[in-house]
Amino acid sequence: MQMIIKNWFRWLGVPLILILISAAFVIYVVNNPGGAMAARSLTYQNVLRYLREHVHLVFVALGLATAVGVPAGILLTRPKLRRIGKVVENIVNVGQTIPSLAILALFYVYLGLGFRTGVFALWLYCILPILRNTYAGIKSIEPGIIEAALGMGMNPVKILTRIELPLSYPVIMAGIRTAVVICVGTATMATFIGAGGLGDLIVTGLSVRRTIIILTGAFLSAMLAIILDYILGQVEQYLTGRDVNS
Amino acid sequence: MQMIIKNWFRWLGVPLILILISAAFVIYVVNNPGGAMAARSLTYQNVLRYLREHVHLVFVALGLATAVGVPAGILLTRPKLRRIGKVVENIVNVGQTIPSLAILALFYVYLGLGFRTGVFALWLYCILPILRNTYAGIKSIEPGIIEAALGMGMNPVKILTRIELPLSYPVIMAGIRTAVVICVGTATMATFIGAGGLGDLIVTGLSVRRTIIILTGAFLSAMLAIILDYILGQVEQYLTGRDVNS
Amino acid sequence: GCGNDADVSDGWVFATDHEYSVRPDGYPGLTELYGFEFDDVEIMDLGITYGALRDGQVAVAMGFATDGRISAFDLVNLEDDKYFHPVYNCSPNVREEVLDEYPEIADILNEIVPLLDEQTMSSLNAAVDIDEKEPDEVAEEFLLDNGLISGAPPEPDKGPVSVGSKEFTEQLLLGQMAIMVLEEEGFEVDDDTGLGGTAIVREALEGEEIDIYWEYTGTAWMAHLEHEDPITEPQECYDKVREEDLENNGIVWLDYTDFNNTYTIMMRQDDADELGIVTISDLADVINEGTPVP
Amino acid sequence: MIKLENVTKIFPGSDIPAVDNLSLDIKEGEVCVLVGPSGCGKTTTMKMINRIYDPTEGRIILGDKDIMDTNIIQLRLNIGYVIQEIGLFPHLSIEDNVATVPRELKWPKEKVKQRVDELLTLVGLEPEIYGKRRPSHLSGGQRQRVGVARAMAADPPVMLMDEPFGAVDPITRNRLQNEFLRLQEQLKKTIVFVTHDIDEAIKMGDKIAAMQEGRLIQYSDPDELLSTPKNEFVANLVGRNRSIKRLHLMHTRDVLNNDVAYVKLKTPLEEIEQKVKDSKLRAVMVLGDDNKLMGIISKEDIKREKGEVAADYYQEILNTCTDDATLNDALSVMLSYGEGFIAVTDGQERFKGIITVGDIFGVVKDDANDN
Amino acid sequence: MIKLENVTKIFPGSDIPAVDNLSLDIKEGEVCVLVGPSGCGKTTTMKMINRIYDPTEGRIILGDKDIMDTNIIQLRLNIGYVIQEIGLFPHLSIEDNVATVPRELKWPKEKVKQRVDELLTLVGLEPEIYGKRRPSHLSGGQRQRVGVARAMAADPPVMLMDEPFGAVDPITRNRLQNEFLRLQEQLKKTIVFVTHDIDEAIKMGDKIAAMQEGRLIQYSDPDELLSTPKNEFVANLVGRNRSIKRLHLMHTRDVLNNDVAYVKLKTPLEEIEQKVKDSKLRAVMVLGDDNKLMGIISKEDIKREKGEVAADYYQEILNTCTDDATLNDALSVMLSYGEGFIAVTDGQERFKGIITVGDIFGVVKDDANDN
Ligand SMILES: Nc1ncnc2c1ncn2[C@@H]1O[C@H](COP(=O)(O)OP(=O)(O)OP(=O)(O)O)[C@@H](O)[C@H]1O
Ligand SMILES: Nc1ncnc2c1ncn2[C@@H]1O[C@H](COP(=O)(O)OP(=O)(O)OP(=O)(O)O)[C@@H](O)[C@H]1O
Ligand SMILES: [Mg+2]
Ligand SMILES: [Mg+2]
Repeated sequence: MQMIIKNWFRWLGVPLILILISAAFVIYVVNNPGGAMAARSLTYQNVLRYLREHVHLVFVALGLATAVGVPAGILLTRPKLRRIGKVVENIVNVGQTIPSLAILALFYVYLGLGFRTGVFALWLYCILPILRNTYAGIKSIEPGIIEAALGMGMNPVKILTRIELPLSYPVIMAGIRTAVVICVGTATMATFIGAGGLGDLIVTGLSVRRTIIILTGAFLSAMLAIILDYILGQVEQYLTGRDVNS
Repeated sequence: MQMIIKNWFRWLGVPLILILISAAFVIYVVNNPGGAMAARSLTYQNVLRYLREHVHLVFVALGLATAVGVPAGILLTRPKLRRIGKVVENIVNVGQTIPSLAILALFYVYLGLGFRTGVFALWLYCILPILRNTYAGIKSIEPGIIEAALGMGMNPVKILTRIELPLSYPVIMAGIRTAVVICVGTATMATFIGAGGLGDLIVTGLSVRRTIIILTGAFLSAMLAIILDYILGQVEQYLTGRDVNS
Repeated sequence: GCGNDADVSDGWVFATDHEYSVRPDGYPGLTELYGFEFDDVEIMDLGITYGALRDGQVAVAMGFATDGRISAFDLVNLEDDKYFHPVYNCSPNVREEVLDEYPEIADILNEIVPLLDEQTMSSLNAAVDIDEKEPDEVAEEFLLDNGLISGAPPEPDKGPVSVGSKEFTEQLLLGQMAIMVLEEEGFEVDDDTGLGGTAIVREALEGEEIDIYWEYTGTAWMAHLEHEDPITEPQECYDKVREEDLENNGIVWLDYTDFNNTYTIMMRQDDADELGIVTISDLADVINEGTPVP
Repeated sequence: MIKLENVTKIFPGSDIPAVDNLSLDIKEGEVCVLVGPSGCGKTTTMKMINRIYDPTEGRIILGDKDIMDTNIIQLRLNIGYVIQEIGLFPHLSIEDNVATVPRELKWPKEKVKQRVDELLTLVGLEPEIYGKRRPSHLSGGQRQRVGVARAMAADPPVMLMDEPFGAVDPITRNRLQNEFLRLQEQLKKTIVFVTHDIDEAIKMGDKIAAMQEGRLIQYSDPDELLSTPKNEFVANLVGRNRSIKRLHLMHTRDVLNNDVAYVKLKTPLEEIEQKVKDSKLRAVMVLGDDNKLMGIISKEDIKREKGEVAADYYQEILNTCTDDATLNDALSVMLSYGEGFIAVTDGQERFKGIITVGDIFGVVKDDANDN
Repeated sequence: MIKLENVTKIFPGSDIPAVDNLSLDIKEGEVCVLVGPSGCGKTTTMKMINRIYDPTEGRIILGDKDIMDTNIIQLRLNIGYVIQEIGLFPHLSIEDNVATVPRELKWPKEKVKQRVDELLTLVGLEPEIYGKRRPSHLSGGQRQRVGVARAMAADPPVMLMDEPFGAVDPITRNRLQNEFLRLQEQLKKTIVFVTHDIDEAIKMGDKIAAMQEGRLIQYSDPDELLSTPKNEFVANLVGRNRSIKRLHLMHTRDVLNNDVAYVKLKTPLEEIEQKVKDSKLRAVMVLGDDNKLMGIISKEDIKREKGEVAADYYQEILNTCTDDATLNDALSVMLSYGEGFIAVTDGQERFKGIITVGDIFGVVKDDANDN
């Protein structure tokens, strides 16, 4: 019984508390904006909309980053596909080094403004930790285990899905969680290209010098990252640690 | 003999070639800026200065991030110190989630504008992948090996330095390399708070609408990241793979 | 914001930068004065509202009136018929002593002023920003076309005078024009264009390092003369600034241009033509009538 | 079935070959045991058969196809592999470890479950207790047994077993060996088996390949290996007491001496006395109904006891064994009781005959001379 | 030296104790061998001694201190540990693996190098060939030997050895065992040793602890364990042929029969004939100078050959062994040659006596009755 309560708390309780704190914060600032200029920005409607846009951006970018980063990391570990993997890695590396502003400036010509470009820039920013960790995680598996799997006639795909990925799971998850946090933070840049999100609040606050607007944006962004990270952490623990107490 | 040449090439040759390419690029754009407006920005003196500032920012921030991220990641793996580690992790998480623009805005009050604030913001951005990977890397070591080390009477510090860190080295390095690349990219933001760096070129290029200036900044930043990443990759291979061909 | 890729948003969507979106002298005040509401507001970096408007992501956008992209992207500025925005008309500033020594300078420079309406200035900016021509080329071409210079200036026999400018495109163009017309009249001119930001150039003028540069009425009123309330009527602003600056600082404001480099509300030319919108009031009416975006 | 032709393996960065020009022919349904000192190339040989390593030279034929021409996955699916390092998947439960290949082959769920339970039971791990555990929660020997079960799961026609019972105690090992032989009798798999236990090699192998520094020194059946080791190295490998080892290979039923005096419970004294006198053992066996062995009557018993029929005189006999025991067991029993003979019965305690030390000596000697 | 008092270990999440109320007293300088079925708690017992696991109940005394009161690092530094899973550090070379503890203890560089070379040689791995390799480039048995060398490196007074020779071939194992016993003779370490090989247990152990399901069933010296197993379980554990196993424990020198006829090379025929006639063997030994065993003369030889002195008649004798051989070896030689006796010599081939099958039977039987 206690177990159930504890589990319930770990799965739902903590995120719920964080959400309540965020909600309380929002209610407070909306009712006490401390000035007309801030009040115009800080309406429930605006805040919710920015939050929704932010989450949308983050989810799509992160999904795509995982969808590309994990396979690319895997490619890097295959001796034969190493070359392709290297190319992908270098592209990702270069992509990552180009400041998001420059990316926006250079790519909006092709991708248009708004959501799509925002996702693209974020995607470039999230992909590296995922790719790198996938590679490192798979590489650090004990060779005896892989040999056993080979000997059992598992084909490379099976070895990957049944053995390598589950075993390197904690490292890959560390990459994804890092990516989530970076992504939530960087998504605030999306405001510059009209992709919305909590960045709208932060940059508006900066340009009219109203700290409370900045704070609201920064706080909600931080909370969002913490909650997403927490949930991923729980999922990770659940999947790896079911009955392992080591 | 061939070996030596090959090694020499891998260690010095590749970075040298990349540096030469960058130099050639710089010489080309300085001599062919394509107009007076670009020419004003793209002088040897300016470019070198931005580059120097950029490297300076990146090195200091990265050094500090490693100095904090690795120990914090280690703390997380100690059952007894887990609580402290969690606190550090959460601080880092939160730090990371605050958009760099907001950090700059909020902290320049205390740290003043310029280099120091720039380093602080970058530091917050680089620390997470390092911390996360240190934790995940150490956690994925086979327990039998640790038990052998315990049985040999190694104290926890020795086990850490002789066994755990060397064994989780590839994963930790993946974190540091991710951090380097993120750091070089994000350092372009430092221009907004007058900390200089290649971001000056990019933002100037954006504001006078001269793609060549943006490109120069972005290209050099990318090259810098690739070179640093390459060197770290070589160091990693050298230290882990001396005679392992697996 | 809420992203439907690069699709054309439905309804009357307005693109604005962050600052304009909340300032009382920005979007909130504008809609209040003109008495209408947009269906939605998209916040983005100032530099890209033009593109968003061109690409049909929004129906209306704010920007700066003389930006090169307005002409290049086939946009049109709506007339601020209720004088909501502060005014930033441009005028050559000359130090009083210089004008005392060479009074002809006033006429020479005033020759340029009437040629510069918003449409023209925007095209000139576009030639530099979009077509990547050099400011001096563009300026020379423009003056040649308008017959203000011959293309072969005489040997200088007067001067030297020094012309400065701020560092953005429009200022560089205006600076070059000033230099060229003066040279045409036999002045020896020092080119100090691209000096720096507003404060730096103004200081240079007050410190007698330069003799001439182009300044905006609104900027002088707020920044140099340190007034708090903006003035939204061009003539009134010009008159007040000219009077005060001459009296206090010995700086002479020559004629002012028709172009007003202030916030502007823009639409695509086609849309405006189709709906017959010329002024912001027209826009307000159209929206209030519930007319859909073409 | 498996044919190695002049196979050589040189690891990169090493100049000494790990396997050196090895040729080996293993027939279908045969168990070939590789023995040899640590590092002589046994594991390497195995790993070349399922292409974990590729030979530097030479070729390997499986069935009638060069393994290089076979689809590598198909090849490996047909070969069960018990890896020396055990190599259980640490993230999977014991059940899931064993079920890996059957699931790979998309067996129906029910069948997989049944097979897993059957195999775990076979290797002596109760599915209810151990099935859900992770490998890290098992003892070393338990892990090894899971490894064996896993390799056998899909009933592959060929098995490579690299020291499959090395970490298992003698009782369990013996049980596993017997189970294994019983299954092998039915299934007739082709098996390559590595062991360091010569007794195990002798027990399990149809053929034994003795290797030294990558080379094949002797390839023969167990008895030949023991009786006529090719050289000093092989002799040492099988040990100084190889004659006693050979006794493991022979069963009491094969050397039974039926020419032995016996009486029934009702046999009268005179007849007993006569028979004892004539007997080489100076004793007679006493049999009950259905030839059940009841005891023995020696000269001394006749003197000491009083009575009329055999039932009054016989003493319990302790030095007995069954007719499927090995001569080694028989000799051991003789030694324990300090008797020069042993009485042999069948499974139902029916008397079959006796074996004397002399018989054992004779057999071992004859056998040695035969070869 | 090591004293376990009612130690129980229950792993979290399990209800059956892995070690159950175990008490064990190991004297200083003694080798205590733990035997028992896979999963009976041997490894767990060991790991409690060096505090890798803490007991659920009970206490463990090392020297005269409760191990819970000893500094854990100090405790472990004093205990060499050969882990069952071997657990070499994969990132370190073989040399560095072995050198770990000496370096820990800050031995001078020269001494470390010397010690590493010495140990690698001891376990049969040439330092030049294997020293610089990584563990993944060794065979299973080679790895295990590195594990043993590593545990011995700093010469700890106490050693825990969990199946240290399990993956090693018999020749190497025998060498290692002998080396080990030689060292142990000098160094008198206190050792807890796990093995599945009963022969090894008998050979190495001063005491053997037989365990079952976490409980201690019998704790006695090897001979007792073989001769009087406490119950069926132990009897099974040591095997049906335990009498033959006991022969491993006895040496020929202990049962020598000196009462045997011999002649010198120059002995004349008549004397020989007389002695052969009197001898139970119907044969006499022929000795040369310094009692060197030259051969044997049997009744048949006298009939077949012609001559005057023993030198003309004697035949080479093959069934010999040295006086430090075990009875098991002696019996095996007898079996090989089908002879009922064996001639025993010392290291210099000097005749010491003979042993007959009867002698062996006698000893084993007496011994069994003694206990
Ligand atoms: N970490 C653990 N968690 C739970 N149970 C365990 C753990 N380690 C061992 N056990 C169980 O405890 C019992 C004793 O294990 P132990 O490793 O001591 O056996 P052992 O005698 O060394 O066997 P082997 O000869 O197979 O190595 C076994 O039944 C095993 O399954
Ligand atoms: N990956 C490798 N790289 C280099 N040398 C290797 C490698 N694997 C094994 N060797 C060497 O090849 C030789 C044969 O090794 P192998 O593993 O086949 O021995 P083995 O007969 O199985 O021995 P064991 O009984 O100890 O398991 C050994 O000398 C070993 O050191
Ligand atoms: Mg091997
Ligand atoms: Mg064990």
